[in-house]
Amino acid sequence: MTAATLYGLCGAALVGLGLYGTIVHPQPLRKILSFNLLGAGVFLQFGVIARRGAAAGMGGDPVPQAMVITGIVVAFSATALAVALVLRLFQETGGATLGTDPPARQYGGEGAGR
Amino acid sequence: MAEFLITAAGFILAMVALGLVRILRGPADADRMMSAQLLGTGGIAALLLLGAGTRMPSLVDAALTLALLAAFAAVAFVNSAGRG
Amino acid sequence: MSVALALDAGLALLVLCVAVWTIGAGPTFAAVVGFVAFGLLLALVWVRLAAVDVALTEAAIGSGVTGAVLIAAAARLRLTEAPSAAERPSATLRLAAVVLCVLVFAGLAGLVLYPANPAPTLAPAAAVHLPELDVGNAVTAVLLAYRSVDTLLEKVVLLLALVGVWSLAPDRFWGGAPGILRPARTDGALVLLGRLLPPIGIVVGVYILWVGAIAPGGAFQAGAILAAMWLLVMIAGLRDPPEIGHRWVRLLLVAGPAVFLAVGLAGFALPGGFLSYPAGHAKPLIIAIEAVLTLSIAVILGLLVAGPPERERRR
Amino acid sequence: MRVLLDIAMVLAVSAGAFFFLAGTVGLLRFPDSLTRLHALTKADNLGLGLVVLGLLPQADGYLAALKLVAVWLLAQLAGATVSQMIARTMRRGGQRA
Repeated sequence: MTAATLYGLCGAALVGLGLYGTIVHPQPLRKILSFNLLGAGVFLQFGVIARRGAAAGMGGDPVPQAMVITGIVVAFSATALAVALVLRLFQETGGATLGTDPPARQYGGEGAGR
Repeated sequence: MAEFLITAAGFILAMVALGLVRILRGPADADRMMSAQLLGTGGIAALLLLGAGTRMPSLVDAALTLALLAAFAAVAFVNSAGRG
Repeated sequence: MSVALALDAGLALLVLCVAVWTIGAGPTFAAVVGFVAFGLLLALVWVRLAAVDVALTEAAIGSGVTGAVLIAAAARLRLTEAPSAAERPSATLRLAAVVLCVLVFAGLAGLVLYPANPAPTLAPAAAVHLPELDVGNAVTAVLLAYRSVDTLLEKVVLLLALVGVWSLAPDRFWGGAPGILRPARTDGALVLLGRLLPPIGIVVGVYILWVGAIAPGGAFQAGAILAAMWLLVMIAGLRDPPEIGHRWVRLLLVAGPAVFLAVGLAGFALPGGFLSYPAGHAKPLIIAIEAVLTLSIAVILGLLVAGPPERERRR
Repeated sequence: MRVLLDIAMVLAVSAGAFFFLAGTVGLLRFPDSLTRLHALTKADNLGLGLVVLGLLPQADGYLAALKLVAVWLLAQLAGATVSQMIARTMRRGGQRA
């Protein structure tokens, strides 16, 4: 058992946990959180592959590491966009739900319902 | 000596991780924030010790970044708690 | 070596526990604080995986800036928690989700336990051209030379996300200033922090950018630090958030990608084509691109956290 | 000399680790939020301070030592202001916030 294997299993478990939360949580903000956990698990897989590719005097393969850095920044921008969407939903409807029922506080009459 | 430093890092990490039970128990949001703050300081200490123990001087830069942003989450918390 | 392995096992277990808490916690705020702690622990994991560049990015962006966005959002959405949480999916769906997640976990775990042998690596290929570039940090070389088109496109993704956030503003606020940061009350300690920390933060940011050529660091990490300092000044009420219609805001936003693209197009004059650097001038060009990128990243990240405009534009 | 410095380091780092232990015990066992805040600041200041003190002689060069001290000072600043702010938030919102 090496450290890379340990963290690889940890990352695999994070992907599973994050996927579960993303599916099951009804609150959008919790879904966003879970999705970030899932992403972290995927990044860890990259990190493990990089660690195993240690060569040429480097502690890890720099290519997957650079991809993870790009990934973290993109994940942040996606998170910020998603949070802004949820907040806007809250402003418009007074609720933050992804349910199929029309939101509790209607604001326009026809068109807002389904 | 390296073994001692790594053990110390692990010990401090274990201690502040124990403090995370406060996130579980609360009861107030302020208590939760405090345990995150403690984890931040412990993480900085662990980074410094690991940096010395594994001969990675660049870890001090990581600790510097963490120390710089240590207050950031708490500031966001205080700001949002103030508005209810 | 067993001490280090014990540390690794403990750290992995801790990360999993905090992740379980983040998924399972009742109050959303508790879950968000759990996520901030998770980001911090993840930074330590990256250190243990010998990826200090990633650890720096995770510490600055994953824990710091993302944490601020989520904490603010959790506080705003507090009232919606109870009605929303009532919509739990049925037991069947949850069971199906568990089965799916276990299958995904098992698949990934299999890949981890039975990896390709020998492990694939591009490290030697990356090392060969480092002397030509005169850049000591291989990750910086990958980001700004070997795979620079990825980095360029990533900047475009950041800009698109910002345009997406802005487009959520009601029409009457278009071109105005974001409002999420306005402090509820002035707090003496916060003002002190807002005055003392940013000058130090700017120095550290420039240092992280500069050292990125030879050691872990670089434009992303420096940009995130600068963004955090800017946000701190705005939260402390020392400066108002800028109106998004201002010309200098727009200019700063596109400066980084524009300079990057200009250097890239100039590469057509060389044998290498798009985004190739003239021999002997790679390092100054990379540093120049990084410096402008850092400014753009800082402004984009700061405005992403600040959210859509919530005030009318002053004429 | 080398041995003396090593002993000093072991002592200082151990003392620092002890303060982290004390901070955690306080955070878990003290009865209310304000006393827990008190425990937290001890770990922040003394725990990290002693660890930095122990590592100072090991640092290679003045610049590295300066960075170590800077880390401690920054953590001090963050800890001091954050505990002020958290305490004020608690006083304003009662025990709820």
